[in-house]
Amino acid sequence: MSKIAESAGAAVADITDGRTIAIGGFGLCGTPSALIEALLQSGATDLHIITNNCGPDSSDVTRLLRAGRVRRVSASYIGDNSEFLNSYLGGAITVDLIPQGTLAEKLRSGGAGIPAFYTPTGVGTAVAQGGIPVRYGSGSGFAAEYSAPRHVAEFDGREYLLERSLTADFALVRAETADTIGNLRFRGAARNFNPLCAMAARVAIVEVQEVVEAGGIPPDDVHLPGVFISRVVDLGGRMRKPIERLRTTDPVPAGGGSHGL
Amino acid sequence: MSKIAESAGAAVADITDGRTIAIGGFGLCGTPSALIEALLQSGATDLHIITNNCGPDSSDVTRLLRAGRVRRVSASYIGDNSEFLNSYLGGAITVDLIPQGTLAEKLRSGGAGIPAFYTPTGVGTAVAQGGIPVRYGSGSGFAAEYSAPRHVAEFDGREYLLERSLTADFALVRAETADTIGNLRFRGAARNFNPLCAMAARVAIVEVQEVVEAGGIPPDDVHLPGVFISRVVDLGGRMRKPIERLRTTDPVPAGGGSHGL
Amino acid sequence: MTWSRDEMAARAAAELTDGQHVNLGIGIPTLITGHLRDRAIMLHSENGIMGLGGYPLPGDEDADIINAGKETATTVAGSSFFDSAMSFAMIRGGHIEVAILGAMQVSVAGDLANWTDDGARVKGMGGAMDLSVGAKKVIAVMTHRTREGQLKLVRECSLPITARAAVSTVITDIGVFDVREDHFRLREIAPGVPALDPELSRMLRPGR
Amino acid sequence: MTWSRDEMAARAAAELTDGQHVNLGIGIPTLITGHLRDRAIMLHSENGIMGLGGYPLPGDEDADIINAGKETATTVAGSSFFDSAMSFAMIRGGHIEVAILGAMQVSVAGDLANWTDDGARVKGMGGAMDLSVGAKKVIAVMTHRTREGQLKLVRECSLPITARAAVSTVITDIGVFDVREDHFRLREIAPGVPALDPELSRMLRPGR
Repeated sequence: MSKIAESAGAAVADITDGRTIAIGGFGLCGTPSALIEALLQSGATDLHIITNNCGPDSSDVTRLLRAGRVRRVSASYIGDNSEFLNSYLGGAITVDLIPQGTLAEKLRSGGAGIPAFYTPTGVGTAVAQGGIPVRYGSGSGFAAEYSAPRHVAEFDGREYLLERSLTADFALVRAETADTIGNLRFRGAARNFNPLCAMAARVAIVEVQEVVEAGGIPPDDVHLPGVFISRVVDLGGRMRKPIERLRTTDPVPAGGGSHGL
Repeated sequence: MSKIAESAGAAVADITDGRTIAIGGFGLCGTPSALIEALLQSGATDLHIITNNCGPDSSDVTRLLRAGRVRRVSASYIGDNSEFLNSYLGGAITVDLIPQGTLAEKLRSGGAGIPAFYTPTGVGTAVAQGGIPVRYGSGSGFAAEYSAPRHVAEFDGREYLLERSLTADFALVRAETADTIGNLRFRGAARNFNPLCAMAARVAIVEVQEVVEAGGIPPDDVHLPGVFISRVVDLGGRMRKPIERLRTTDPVPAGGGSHGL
Repeated sequence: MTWSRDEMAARAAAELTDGQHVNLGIGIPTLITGHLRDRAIMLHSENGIMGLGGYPLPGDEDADIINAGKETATTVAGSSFFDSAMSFAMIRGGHIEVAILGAMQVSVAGDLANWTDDGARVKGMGGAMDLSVGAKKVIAVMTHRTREGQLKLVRECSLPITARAAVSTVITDIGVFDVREDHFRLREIAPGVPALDPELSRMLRPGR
Repeated sequence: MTWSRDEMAARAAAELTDGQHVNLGIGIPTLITGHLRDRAIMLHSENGIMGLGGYPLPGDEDADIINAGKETATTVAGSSFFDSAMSFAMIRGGHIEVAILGAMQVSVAGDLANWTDDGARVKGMGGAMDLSVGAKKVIAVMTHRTREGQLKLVRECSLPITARAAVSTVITDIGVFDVREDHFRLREIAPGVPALDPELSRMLRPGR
């Protein structure tokens, strides 16, 4: 029962128009480039993309947008990206702006069968009150649609707002290693939203740097169990890992230490 | 900033009467014996224990009960344990029976700052309607107090009930390995409720088989980050791991295979 | 003749499809493991294992590897361990294709009663309510009568409910019944079982 | 004289206690890292790191190890990686002792505005709302005036709010202010700063 797909193209072939797709990654880090490229090639359009932030103008998600394939985006941030910002402000796409922790929790809850939860995040703000522009009028510069207010309830004397969970038809995610039945290990901060997107989707597709046999990942070391993964695309060591902002430091002067507990 | 405690006794010394304590483990598996023993020695009483199931009559948690130190238990199951069952039915302790998945989620949510969530578990049952005996009259055999009904709401045409999250003053948990700042690794199915109890507590105390230096656990391999742990008790390889139900099989006949994907 | 416990387990195993993730409850369902040799089935254990194996060989017991019945166990290739919140995220989130559970009563509507035999002396529901609500498909396995002779296939459960409209198929000692909202459909009858009890026959027809 | 950006960062670092887990926002707060050498402080990065270090040496860059500002980064001994739900569980659950955030406005009540400069062209709040609500203590670091000369310490925020009653201390270029519900308490003034602006002085007294 190997889950290894023939190719990235084959893995995304049944993603039809109008689907909701959760895409892992934080900017360029941990983003499934090969799968997004395959989605671009597939021609599927009118997509609702759920992804934390869309990365810079050079990102793969931006290429989907530029090709006119994105109807709606649910994200915590669309700055650093003039294409997304202009499409949003120009009324070409609908955008749900969601606090990052709430977005992470919505995906995790969606995958865990929890339909809604209360959170303190956003109480007393436009998230709770509604009124964040969701869609702008075409070229008008004015919002044509605003986010809806949230139900607010008090528990133990503190206010919380109710958030609905998110699920997706498909997830496109990236991991470092998979076994043949989809058990995954991530690497460093490239884990981020990837496990959560996979959990929230009906069909989760992962691209990986390497594939090992079932049992090749010790059971204590699996980051995400294969039960959440439907298809594995083996990039065979040819994974592209761009760096969004390269920063380095001068060698530490003699006697300089580091922080940490 | 090492979190290594001098002893189990020192680690639990500030647990005063009346506290709520989340205890990890599933029956005897992954249960923090040394810490419970220390709690028994400390004399703290009138305790509210949150633990999935209380194990058999020989369990450490049962010793706390027998010593009269337990006021209330929140658990998913108290069968297999005549002491707990008799104390409950005899009116000596108050018991909140909570579906296992709901209990796990209540602890995880409590630790994650989510005060309440909706779940499908228990809809249409005594959990939603209320009426599960919480406390029996002393020796009467009749319930003197029942569980409260839950608020039920509909999302997308399906009913869910609202559950409040759980937090604890202290957690007593067990892991296999800790580093000096409390990063943890668990072993096998002994993980169970341990990370969740630690997350839900204001002060989480862990007993471990071995301690390594900070950095001794590769950052990708940490199961529970040390930010959730306040104190580490090093059992130095002398961890007791009792087996609740020993079952073995005859060697597989030649040609016999196994299941699995 | 009726099916033995082990024959019921074999019949339940035949309901499974390769590639599925399956949770087996305590009681007759645990016997199903013996009928899964060479099947591409991953067994889920609510205490935090995907890829549960059989019992260990003598000498190979490991206190940290137990099943949901607290018995020593093993794992198969491709298994994983995780915490209880993740374990029930799998269950509640619909990622477990099938749960096969023991039952005290199942109604024509698929209502399941299996967590307490009366309302006054409850011991706790463990993971039963989560499993019966969360698994994509729930199969109940039980003898069709209690030891006292009462039918366990019922119009409406008299025992406290574990979940409403949860069960889709009931495998009993006399045959396989599919739940059809207002009646049972007898899909298969155990060889040599005589005519059904009139009370049970009535439940094979729609309505009350 | 007023404090430079780096002096403000140093002053903010002095507010931290060894043993704390701290999240540093983007902008001036990122400069604080340079003032934590040999401090027993663990830095949390919202994208899934506890134990963030400084920038890597040239040649040591790793695309999989970045900070919340998407810059290449390193980790310290005892660090860990985790997913975003766990990262924000730490934040929302009150496990991060201090968040030090940049700000556009802070009110006497501790209301924080730092996620959008006007309501009509929003780019998203990222993790700002979670951090300001979840961290046990929130310190804001900002110049006390905008480039256009408007006070950023205010009676009531005119910009969209990130969180209500979130900030306890504001470190500015002219001094350190504690939030006192209906006024600011001037805890420390930068050396050589002349008399405070009358509008700001009024905010040091209770009431409107």
